[in-house]
Amino acid sequence: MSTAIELRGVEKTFGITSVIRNVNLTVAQGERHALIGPNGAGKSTLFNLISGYMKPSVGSILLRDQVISGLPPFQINRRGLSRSFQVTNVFAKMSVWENLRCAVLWATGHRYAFWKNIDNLPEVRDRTAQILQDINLVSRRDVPAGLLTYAEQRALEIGITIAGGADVILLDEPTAGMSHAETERAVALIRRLTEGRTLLIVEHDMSVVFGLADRISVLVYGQIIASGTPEEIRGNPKVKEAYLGEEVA
Amino acid sequence: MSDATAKIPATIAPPRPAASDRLKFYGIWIGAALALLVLPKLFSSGGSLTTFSLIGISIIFSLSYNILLGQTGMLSFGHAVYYGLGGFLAIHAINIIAKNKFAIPLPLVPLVGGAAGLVFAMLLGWVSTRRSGTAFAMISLGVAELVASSALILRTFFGGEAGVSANRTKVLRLFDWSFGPQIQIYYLVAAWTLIAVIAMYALTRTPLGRMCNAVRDNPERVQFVGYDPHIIRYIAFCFSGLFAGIAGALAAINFEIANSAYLGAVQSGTVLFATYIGGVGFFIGPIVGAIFVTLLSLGLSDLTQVWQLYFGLIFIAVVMFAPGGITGLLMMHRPLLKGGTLSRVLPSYLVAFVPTLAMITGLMLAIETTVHFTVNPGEDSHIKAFGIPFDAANPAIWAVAAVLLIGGFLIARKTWARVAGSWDDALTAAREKGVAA
Amino acid sequence: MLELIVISTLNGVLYGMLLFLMASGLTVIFSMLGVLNFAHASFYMLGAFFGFQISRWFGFWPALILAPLLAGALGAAVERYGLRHVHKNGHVAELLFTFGLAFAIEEIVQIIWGKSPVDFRVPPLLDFPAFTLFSTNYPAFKIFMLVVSIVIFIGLLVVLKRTRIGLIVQAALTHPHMVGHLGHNVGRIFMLVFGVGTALAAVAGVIAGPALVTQSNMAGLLGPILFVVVVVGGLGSLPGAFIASLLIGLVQTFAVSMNGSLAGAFGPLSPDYAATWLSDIWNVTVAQIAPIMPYLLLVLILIFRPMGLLGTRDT
Amino acid sequence: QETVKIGYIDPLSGGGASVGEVGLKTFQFLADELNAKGGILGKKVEIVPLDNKTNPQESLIQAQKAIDGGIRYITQGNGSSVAGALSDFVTKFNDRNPGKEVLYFNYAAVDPVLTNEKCSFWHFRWDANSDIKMEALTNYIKTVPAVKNVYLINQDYSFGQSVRTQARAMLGTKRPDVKIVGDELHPLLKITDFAPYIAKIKASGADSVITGNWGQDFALLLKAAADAGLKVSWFTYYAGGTGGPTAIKQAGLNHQVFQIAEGIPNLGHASADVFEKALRAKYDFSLFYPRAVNEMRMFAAAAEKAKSLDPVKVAAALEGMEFEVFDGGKGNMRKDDHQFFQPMYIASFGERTDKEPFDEEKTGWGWKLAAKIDTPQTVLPTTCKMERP
Amino acid sequence: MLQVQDLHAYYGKSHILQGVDLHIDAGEVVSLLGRNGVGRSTTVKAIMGEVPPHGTITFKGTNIAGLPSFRIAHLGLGYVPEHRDIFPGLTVRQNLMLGIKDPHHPGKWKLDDMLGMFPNLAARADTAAGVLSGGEKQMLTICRTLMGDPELVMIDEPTEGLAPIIVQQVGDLIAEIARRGVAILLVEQKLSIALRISHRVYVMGHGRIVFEGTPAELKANDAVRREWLEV
Ligand SMILES: Nc1ncnc2c1ncn2[C@@H]1O[C@H](COP(=O)(O)OP(=O)(O)OP(=O)(O)O)[C@@H](O)[C@H]1O
Ligand SMILES: Nc1ncnc2c1ncn2[C@@H]1O[C@H](COP(=O)(O)OP(=O)(O)OP(=O)(O)O)[C@@H](O)[C@H]1O
Ligand SMILES: CC(C)C[C@H](N)C(=O)O
Ligand SMILES: [Mg+2]
Ligand SMILES: [Mg+2]
Repeated sequence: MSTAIELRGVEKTFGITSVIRNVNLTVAQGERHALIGPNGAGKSTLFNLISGYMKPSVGSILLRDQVISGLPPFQINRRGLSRSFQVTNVFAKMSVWENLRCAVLWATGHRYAFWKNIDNLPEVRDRTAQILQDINLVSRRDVPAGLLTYAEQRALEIGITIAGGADVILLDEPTAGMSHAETERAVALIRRLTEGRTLLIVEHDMSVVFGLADRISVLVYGQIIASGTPEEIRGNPKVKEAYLGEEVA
Repeated sequence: MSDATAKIPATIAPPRPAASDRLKFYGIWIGAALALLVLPKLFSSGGSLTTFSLIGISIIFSLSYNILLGQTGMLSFGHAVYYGLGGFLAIHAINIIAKNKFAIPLPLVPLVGGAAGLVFAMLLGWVSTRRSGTAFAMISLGVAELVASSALILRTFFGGEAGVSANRTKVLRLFDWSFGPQIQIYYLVAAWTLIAVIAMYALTRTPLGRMCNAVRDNPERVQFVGYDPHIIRYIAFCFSGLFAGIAGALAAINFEIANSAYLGAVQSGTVLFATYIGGVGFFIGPIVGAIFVTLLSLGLSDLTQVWQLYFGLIFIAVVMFAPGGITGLLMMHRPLLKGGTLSRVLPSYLVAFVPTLAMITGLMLAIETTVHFTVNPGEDSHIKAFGIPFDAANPAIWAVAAVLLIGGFLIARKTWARVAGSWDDALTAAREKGVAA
Repeated sequence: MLELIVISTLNGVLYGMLLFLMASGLTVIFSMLGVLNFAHASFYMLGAFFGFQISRWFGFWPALILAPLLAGALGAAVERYGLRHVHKNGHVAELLFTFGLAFAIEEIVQIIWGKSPVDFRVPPLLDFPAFTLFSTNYPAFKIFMLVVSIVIFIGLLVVLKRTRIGLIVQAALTHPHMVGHLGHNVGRIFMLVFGVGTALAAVAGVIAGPALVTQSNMAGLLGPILFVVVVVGGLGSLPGAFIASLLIGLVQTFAVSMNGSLAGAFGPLSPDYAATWLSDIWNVTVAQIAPIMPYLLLVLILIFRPMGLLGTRDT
Repeated sequence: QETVKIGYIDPLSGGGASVGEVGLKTFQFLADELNAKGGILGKKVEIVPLDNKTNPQESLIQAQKAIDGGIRYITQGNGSSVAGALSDFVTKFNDRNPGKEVLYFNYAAVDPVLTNEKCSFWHFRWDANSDIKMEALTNYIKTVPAVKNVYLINQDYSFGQSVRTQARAMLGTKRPDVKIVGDELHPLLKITDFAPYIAKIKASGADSVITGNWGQDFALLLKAAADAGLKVSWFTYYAGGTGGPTAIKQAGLNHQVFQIAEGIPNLGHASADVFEKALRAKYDFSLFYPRAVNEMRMFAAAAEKAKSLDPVKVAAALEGMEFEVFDGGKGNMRKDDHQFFQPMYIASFGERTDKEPFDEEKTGWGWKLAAKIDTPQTVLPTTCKMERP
Repeated sequence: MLQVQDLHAYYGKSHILQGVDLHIDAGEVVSLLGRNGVGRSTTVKAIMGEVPPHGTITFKGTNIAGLPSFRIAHLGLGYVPEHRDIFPGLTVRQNLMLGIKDPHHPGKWKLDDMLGMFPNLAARADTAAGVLSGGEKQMLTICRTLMGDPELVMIDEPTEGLAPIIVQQVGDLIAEIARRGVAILLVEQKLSIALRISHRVYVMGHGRIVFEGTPAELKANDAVRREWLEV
């Protein structure tokens, strides 16, 4: 089984503080991999490194065996890796529909086209509609993203991330701030949308993590202290005291 | 939840414009074309023709500017550079064509200007569009000052303070149109305006146009849907340069002269004004703004000696009370119109209008009288302001002014509060009728 | 030669300090409030005219105090009743507001004081040559100007260090509500800052008025160069502005004092190019391009060091 | 009853405003004078102010507006840059709109090309062009041996450049011994502090400066000179302009600043003195534009002669017209290039004797005649090939 | 000490709060529960005056409805907003500094014991707050508000996006705050903590209070939990 993402001895330091310390991690094609760890462990930073938002200080990152570390985000995205943000990061003034459509455009190969009428692009239209429906925002289609409720914005965030049809998806705390029902819906959504794709997800909600992940890696102080199946992780004492604490979901 | 493979119902996507809407849409353009055709029949004096031509030019220029400001969120202090260079190349083109008897008719000269604008935008834009926000604004300011000052140094090309002039009638004639008379120039400008406006409108409806908006809203996120914000800004910049160049060329044709003022800060400031005042949020905003500002700058100085003061006050007022620009103000009424509840606000408008007018009159009276005594003392005190004659020496004037000003202000305050109230009601009513705001 | 260098250095420093005097207020307004205040030069002009009028009545020294207070109060009022309501509509709106203001102020000044320069004299107390160098006099007044700008520089530094105002304003730019929730009166602070900024501009006016001209177009002449100073210095950095002022002052003065041109360097251009744009470039002297220098500096800085000389935040 | 409208196109805002306003008031005063005598052909004269912000393009807009308002005569002076554009515009307009001709009276823009290469039948100039003035100045300098090292400082536009080139050329032939120790061009109406330029002049060791600077560019130049204590003699075109005299007094340059012009107060010409008194009684400035007086009076005369206000006829009447000028003596409007020739006066500014009744800007100092050049000596050849309708 | 009666609030025209009544006594810990979008955040915003309130809100006897929020804050009412409005440009230390209302009489919470309580923050004291991790930001906001020495803090979703272990820490912190005699209005999603630390709970639905009682009562009352909390 081929690897989707591979991190080789990746380190990241800001000034003197080193945030990621020699991380080696492989995510197999098609697996759902959860990344957990206490706040400040470096999960988002890791995402920033993989998605090209930051460059690693040391080490290299491979996407399907090609080195991507050092590439700008948009090129990494064009190679089929898409990420969501922990702090909602959408196009606030544009409608939900516009938001999703922008996410679809490049993938459908329209790039910087200034000679095509955007409303006469059936594939764009259908694909956007599809996503819109998937994330259950049909009723809010024409509402500016900025006016959505927090939960709705999170859903849109996921929508934008998957809209491009990338087959490697990074989700940073997708369900944060959602209620149980919403969380469950979101999980179902994520499960379905990432069918046959590779998923790397950061979550603090254990029900989500254990419900969704095939494998789990635990990041503490910038180091992977454990990696394995949900069962192994749940049983792992190191993980317990470093992260889960007593009350395990 | 639907299954990914399932056929998605068409109702999800926003409805395609119905045939009637399309008809309406094309109707607008055709209507505009006709209007442009008959306009000179209604106002045929040389002056009004010049005015129309200037408005047309300014419309193209402002719209080109809004590609930056409104669509892509780039604040430029140096847009006149591309307008000016377009103008200069057009002038030189005319001279060259005339000299060598090239078979190029005048109506094609704007293309030269456009090309110039485009090329220089491509050259100067690459670096500055790397950055956005204030940095971009300041770079544009610097570049503008550089080009403007260099214009005074590279005298053979820019003709120094005096500029370069040409004679448009000396180029090849199309079916004996000499393009001497203003009317012919008017039609030339009108035609180009229509073309440019349509082109720029179309641009907003393309993938690029949409991504421009995306970059305006959140350049960071754009990177993560596969686009390079720099490239998007750059292309937008080039387009705005292109159209600015066309506008500049038309101006050059109209005046048959291009001088360093074309490239200057004033020119850049004016287009920023016009665009914003019109309303950057709407495509027609800059058009409205262009008309408004052009008329203002042409007309005001005839009406009063201290036009600059009114100019300033008007802008302050618009910026303060019409954040969305004039167009924004008008568009606010759309839901009411749709909901048919407009009638509810109009009366309160009328009520508010009277004291407001009184206040303004008072202010103007005070200003004009002061001006009479400070600026031209000893002149005949029977002065005319805004076409209304009155005797500035008459002490009563002051009393009247004071009463109008203060009284008007106090009452206006109240009445406008009323307007706000009835406005809300009207809006709710409209909403209840199911009109989306 | 030496004479020219020494004198130019002195002139450069003096000019630079004058620039800083004018720019200090803008540093406060532009780099703290982020308001692109194009009316700043107008407040500088108001300062000059107030100064002129007041010194007519009470003499120069009272004017030096009263005029800035007056202008500052005016500035505060502008913030309170104008800018504040525009603020929420973003920088462009603020910018245009100040544009309009600049127009209005210029015309009002013309209505009151006319278009010709008014006769604003250096106070007799300082109307003597401070020292003479290579038979060139240095008026005491210019030295006084130098001292004032240095005093203002230090004063501002201290105030900004000691108080949290800087922090509060910076925080309020991104999260005004939150700053309010923490119990800070954002409105009053903004008003204060703007008032101080305009007052500083007015101080510059009162001092530059007699040194240069006091005329209704003096604002326009100053124009965007103040922004160059602030941006080159680096947003939010007072020392930056100080150094930038000196730099620009020196660069411009020295440029003026040089006659070098390509023609001078490589001999005259062959006559068959005489009528081409090449000859313009060939024959233009450094002195002639002096006015461009600051903008060249601006563009280069922004490209290669976007946060400015001593700036901390990215422009 | 209808009036004779004259469009006054000059800066009324921005950098040139102060100069433009003085001009406007002078013309309005002259209009009143004519109207007091019953106007022109019984019609009242009206001056219509049109603000061009010293900008050629804006001037054309204003001209267009004026013509639209039925104006057939426009006058302008501030800036040869503008003048070139206007003359061009009027010429084109007239041959495109036969029957609607417009005349352009130029009272101060002195770039020689306007009456040489670029001359136009529709353009008349009452001010001596800069070559004439330079001819006179250099002739005078010839008589002043003290002048050895000359520094040229001028505004960087057509007028300034023509002053500079002519100065070089004419000094070269008339005073080969004189060294040109400096030759400066600076931006037009943009400099706020001339200290660096003064430093340069000082360093150059010049004993005299020749400058065509006008408006604030002269006042500030002298102010800076005063501050730095620069003591040289100045040969100028426009030292009398607003702010000039004050600065000269401050610099303490007693009779060291010379100005070439077609007239000054203190010439003791009776009619002129009366006029001067009347003007000063009404406004707070003195007569800076005797040429404007000549322009308006000659316009009236030409119209009377042509018994018509039709610009073409008036133009014809003006061509070659002889006229008794404001400060006395004959002047004539040369037919071949529409350049007016008149007696010119070189005067120095400083302390007055009882022969100089008028002072300037309340400085107590006034103009004193240094040399008079009679009309014939002012005549220079022209390259103009006039195209007549 | 805080009395809210018949509180209404609107966003534009949409009527979000439709008559909220609640009260909190000194030193009390009260939780405000409810589904997403029922208006819990709006309630606290309205109390702070960030959303214009209609109705009466009295705090320590003074009517604060319509007062500017800095006045309200000075009366001793602290607010920790939902989405971690830290000042990204400023350092952690500066953020905390701004929490202090007037530097002359600082309150019972000292900068050092704050940093002591949260080693992560201590380590980052002089880095720009913008780069903090989600969790760190959350802690910073709470600490910053405490620096102002409030008598009542309203905390909106403090545990959102926190690791379970940190969630416990925050729970403890809140308990600690309460122990120091500060009253707390807690807007929470996670029932577990809410029920663990609060004396009373309110449940909101459709812009109104639909249940008031002790945690025990809520646990007992399945109907409410099912209908309004979908647990
Ligand atoms: N640009 C930066 N400069 C300095 N420190 C940084 C920077 N970015 C992140 N850090 C630090 O690195 C650590 C990891 O941050 P990160 O956002 O990756 O945490 P996280 O694992 O995502 O935590 P959470 O689950 O709360 O989001 C934090 O302590 C943060 O303060
Ligand atoms: N700025 C806004 N403009 C318009 N409507 C808003 C705005 N903010 C919130 N709303 C609406 O007000 C309602 C209540 O919002 P609020 O934030 O109070 O919900 P909540 O109870 O805090 O839920 P949560 O915080 O879990 O999303 C929501 O339906 C939301 O759509
Ligand atoms: C008004 C005059 C000083 C104008 C100047 N003589 C010129 O020709 O430009
Ligand atoms: Mg994170
Ligand atoms: Mg909430």
